[in-house]
Amino acid sequence: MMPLLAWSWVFTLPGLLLTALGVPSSRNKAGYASLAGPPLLLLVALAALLNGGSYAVAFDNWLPFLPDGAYRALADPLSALLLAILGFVATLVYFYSLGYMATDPARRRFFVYLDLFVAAMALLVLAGNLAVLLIGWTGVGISSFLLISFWRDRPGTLSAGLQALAANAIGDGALLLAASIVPTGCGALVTLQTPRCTGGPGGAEFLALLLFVAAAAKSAQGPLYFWLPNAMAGPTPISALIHAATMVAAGVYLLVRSHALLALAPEVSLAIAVIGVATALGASVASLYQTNFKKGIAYSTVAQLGYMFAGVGVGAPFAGLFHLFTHASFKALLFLAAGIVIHGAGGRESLSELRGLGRFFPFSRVGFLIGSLALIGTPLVTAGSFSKDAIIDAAIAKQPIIGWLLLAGVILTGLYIGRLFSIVYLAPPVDVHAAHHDAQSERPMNWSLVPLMVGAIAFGWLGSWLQATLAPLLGEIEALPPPIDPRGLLAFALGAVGFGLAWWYFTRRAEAVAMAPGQPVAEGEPTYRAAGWVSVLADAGYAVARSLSRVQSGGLPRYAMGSFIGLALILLLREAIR
Amino acid sequence: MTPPQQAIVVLVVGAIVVLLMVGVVSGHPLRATVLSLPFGVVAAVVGIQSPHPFGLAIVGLCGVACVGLLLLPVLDAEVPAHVAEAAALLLLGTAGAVALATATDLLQAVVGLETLALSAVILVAISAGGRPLEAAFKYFVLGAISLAGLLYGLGLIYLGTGSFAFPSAAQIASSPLTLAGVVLVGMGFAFELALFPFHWGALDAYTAAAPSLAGFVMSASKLAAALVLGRLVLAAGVEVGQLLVWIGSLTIVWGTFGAIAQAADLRRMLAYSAITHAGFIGLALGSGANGPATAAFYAAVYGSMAMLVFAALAGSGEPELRSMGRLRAVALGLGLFSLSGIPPTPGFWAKLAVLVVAWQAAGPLPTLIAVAGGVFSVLYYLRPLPDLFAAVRGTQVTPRPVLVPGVMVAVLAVVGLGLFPGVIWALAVSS
Amino acid sequence: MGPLFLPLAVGCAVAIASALGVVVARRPVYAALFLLVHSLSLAALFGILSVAIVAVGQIVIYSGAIVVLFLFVVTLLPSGGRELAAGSGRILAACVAAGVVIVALAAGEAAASLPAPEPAPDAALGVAAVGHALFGSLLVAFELTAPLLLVAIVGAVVIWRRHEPTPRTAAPTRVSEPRRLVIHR
Amino acid sequence: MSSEALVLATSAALFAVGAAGALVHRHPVAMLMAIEIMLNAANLLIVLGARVRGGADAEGAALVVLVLAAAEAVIGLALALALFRRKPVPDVDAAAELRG
Repeated sequence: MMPLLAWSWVFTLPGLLLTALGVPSSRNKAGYASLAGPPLLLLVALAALLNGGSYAVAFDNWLPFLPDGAYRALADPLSALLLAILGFVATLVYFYSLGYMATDPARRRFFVYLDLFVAAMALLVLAGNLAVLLIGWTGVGISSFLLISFWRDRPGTLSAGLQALAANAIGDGALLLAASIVPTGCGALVTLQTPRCTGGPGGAEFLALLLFVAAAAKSAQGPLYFWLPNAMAGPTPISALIHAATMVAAGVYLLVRSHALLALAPEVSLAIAVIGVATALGASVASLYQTNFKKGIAYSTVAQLGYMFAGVGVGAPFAGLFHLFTHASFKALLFLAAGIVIHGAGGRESLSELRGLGRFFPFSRVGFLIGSLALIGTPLVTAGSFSKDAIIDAAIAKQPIIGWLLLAGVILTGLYIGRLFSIVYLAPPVDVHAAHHDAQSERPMNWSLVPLMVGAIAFGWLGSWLQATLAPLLGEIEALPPPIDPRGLLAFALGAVGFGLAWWYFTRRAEAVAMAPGQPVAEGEPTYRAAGWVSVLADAGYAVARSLSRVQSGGLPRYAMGSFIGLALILLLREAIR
Repeated sequence: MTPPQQAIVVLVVGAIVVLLMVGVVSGHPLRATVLSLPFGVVAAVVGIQSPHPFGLAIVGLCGVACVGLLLLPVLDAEVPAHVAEAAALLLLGTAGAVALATATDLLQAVVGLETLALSAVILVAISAGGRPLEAAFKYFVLGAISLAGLLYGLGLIYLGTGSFAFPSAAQIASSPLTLAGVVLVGMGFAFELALFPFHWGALDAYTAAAPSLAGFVMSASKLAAALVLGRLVLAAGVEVGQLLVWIGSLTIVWGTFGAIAQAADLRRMLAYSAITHAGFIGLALGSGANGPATAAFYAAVYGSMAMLVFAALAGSGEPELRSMGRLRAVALGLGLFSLSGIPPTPGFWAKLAVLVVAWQAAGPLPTLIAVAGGVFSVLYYLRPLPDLFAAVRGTQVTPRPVLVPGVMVAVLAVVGLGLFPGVIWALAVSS
Repeated sequence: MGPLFLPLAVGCAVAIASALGVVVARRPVYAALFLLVHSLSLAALFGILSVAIVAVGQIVIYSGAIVVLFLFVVTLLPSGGRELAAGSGRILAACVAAGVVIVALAAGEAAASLPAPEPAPDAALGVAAVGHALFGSLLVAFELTAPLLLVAIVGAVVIWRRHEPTPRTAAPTRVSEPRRLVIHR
Repeated sequence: MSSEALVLATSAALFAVGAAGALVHRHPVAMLMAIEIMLNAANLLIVLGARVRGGADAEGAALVVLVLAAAEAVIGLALALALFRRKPVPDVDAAAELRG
């Protein structure tokens, strides 16, 4: 089954072509052709995961000018797990989108972009060497840009898309550099840590640093987080699939895949852990101040990715991966549940307008509650506890300060998710008939929540089985903490306290939207202005560009002067180099 | 007669035939294409047997010319009367470019360069309106100035070495005259490549030319200049190479910032991006022993990408992105993807090849500049995409069947190069 | 200080003076005349340097054809040879450019030790030798001048007809009816 | 100062004067004349090379350069006439629509 998995990135391409050519020609059947792709991917991935083994595809001399110019694809349990997650969430998002995008005229183009994304993500996961990884890496960035600025006519979506593109560009640049500086013959990901491949200039540290920058850009960590909250400009299914479950996890996957290289570069690993913790805490606090429902959840994604980075940084790649696995299900659940309420409220996303509307959507309410409990990490019942405890235990064992900070972070998690839950689902509604039910389009959306709920509850128990299958790949893995252990309970207690505090605060103060006083309540159109330092940098760049293009004044004498001065300077310069 | 010279003869004969048939052809663009296309194809077939780098040059140049000829029927409305001259100029320009690219001595290179430059100026001036004429005049005057510098350098080289062959490193070391001459000649070719201090005229010319001819003007000059500069650098040794590395890096910075500033004007952005790609070629030229081969590979790939973008843009006056037909929108999208260097398009492989060579020979700073320039090109290239793809479903546009062959040839070239770049690399490498 | 140094010096002086004349001329017609003088002085220099055929070429091809062409075009342009005064900014820019170019060129050439010209036998630079060169080592360049001139000719025609204000096939001018001679009012 | 050095200096001077002329003149044809002076300077240098090296191929090259200058002049004047025919006073600065 592994050889089939090695080519599984082509599964969605036929759907893409058919939908692009408009095969189901009738308007309301648009996109049905591409529904087959993700489930096929899920089945093949599960089958491959079950019977194990691994299979490598290699076409040598495909790119003779690169240090490692072969086309290498590698299908092993790690990539099978990632593909299973991708297939699982993508299948549900496709089914969900049939309802969410029912009234959207450009639904066909939406499914074409989705197919492109799933194909690129699958190629990224299956990549055997840096060249193929770059294809998937950039393809995913492009499809995310196209999907974020999908509603082109809404103000701010193009700038939000360009921000995502810019951040991805930084990551691509780092990978581009890595692919071109490795010594000849060793671009393959699995051999990056061999002494021959780390012999290049800067050695293992520089290579690890490049991979970290690429991962940080893709998973919105550290200073490169600015694009993810603004990526909420895209439709909600996109936020669930791309900006919660799969694409943002690509960074963590890259670090897990090259954990042996990170082991050779302790300072870079420490930097990963520190930035992971800082991002986790910073994003949690930032989420408290969001007046937009989806942006609140987006900051939660940034925070949870911080936990995963911290896990990988302290040297527990399996803990990070396991949290990635469980996070994919319950975060997608939170986004899709939120999508139902937003869809019901006619696309309005500001918390003050959505106050209390969640009551009228029972499926969404139950889903959001389960997702929140999983996010906090209620033991036994939800998957979140298993993976979060694994990270916290590993962190405390290896880097105590980071471990305890992560533990403290859980209270912030409880606070922000409690705030979102109580404002939208518990507070008295602003005006009762603001939400309208469209049963026909709501049915696929509601039923696509159920598998995610099951996942959010049950996936935790798969921990030990996963550990067994991935052991050969991830080297020595410390045993997972038992489901009930004192530190796990302490973490849950903190989370529950935070949740309860928010519950009490927001259900009683009807008009309050944010914990801090003085927060502007009503927010009309969601603005997607970039965060502080980014907009300063962007404006500076544009200013330089404009002044430079003014030099091109159109006058012929000025051009001739430029040519003569250039000619003379270069002639004089040659004296220096002789 | 060597294969390159045979190719030149075929092209010139083709031009003469088209000019003689001007009575029959003018006013009927399709006839001009049908009459001139076989000559381009035969020239490519004849030229492919020449030794390695020349073969790539001739096939690349004739390919670009053929797509240019295929786009003739959509040259804007009131030019059909001069379509015979346009076809003849395309063939003569290609002949000049082949002469420049495969020149064994500098004098032949100068005459070839002059033929290419003059036909490029006229092809820019041939399209409607005042702006192309103004751009053509500026491009011509600056070209004349750089030609004077080139000839002055030629004189210095002859004084220093006594012959018009490409001066060797020993000859340069022996007499400062030769070094000054080589630098001046290099800068003359740099104008044709549109590197930084000499890109002024080229920028306006690329902006104002008619879309169906702009592709040829941009890519033919780059490919030919890359080849001849490559041989100059290989003969002259490291110093000139180091000079080119810094000029190339500066060009990348200038082109990238310039392109970012062009929020509204797609054609101006494409012109600035051509300057950026010239910077990449310049950087590759200066990077060590297999630098020139990488530069030739990059220039050939750039030719295919530019032709694809302009084949898609051809035929529409002001390119209103929202009103393009489905085939042309997808072709333009593929072209923009490739120009911005998104894998698996050929543009990405070419950029990666330059990075590999630059890292080994040109040192860290130029490589970082190249990475930044290459990666942030995504910002200005992909900006029109949401508009472009949103429009595909929108308005119904009168389809232009006559465009299909030109666009399809370019699409096949880009897709083919994307999947099998090794083919072109093999042609370029053993120079 | 070869025997021909004096005529060479005079020739160079006239060439540079006439070049400066072209630059400072207030009206393009004067500039064209200075260019003619410049071209002829160069022809003299070529003669002194015993490169006879190029001297003849310079007189016939350059002075005869190209400079006369310039004169024609100057008079064809509507302004009839008037030119806008160059601002002081432009003059300053020109001087700076000239200075920089001179310094750059001198830097390379001053250090050069020109090899003493071996006593060139007349045959070396004679017409026969040029013939052998043109059809021997320079054959390809010589042949390539043909497509170059073809491009120039076709280009000049195309540019002119392409941007002609009133297409030659404009409607024929209306013949007005004959005016009756009015003797008295 | 040998006569060859004098001619070398003259050609450099002519090149610089031509450059200055190209920047000073606002009349397009005068600007083209200045560029012709630069081409003549290069031609003088090639002829000097022929004299010093005793090579007839440089002489042939000088003739070829004459042809180049002719072609340049033809296209330059055609463009200048076409561009400035309609304008009352031809001014190179006016031709600056393409900018930015």
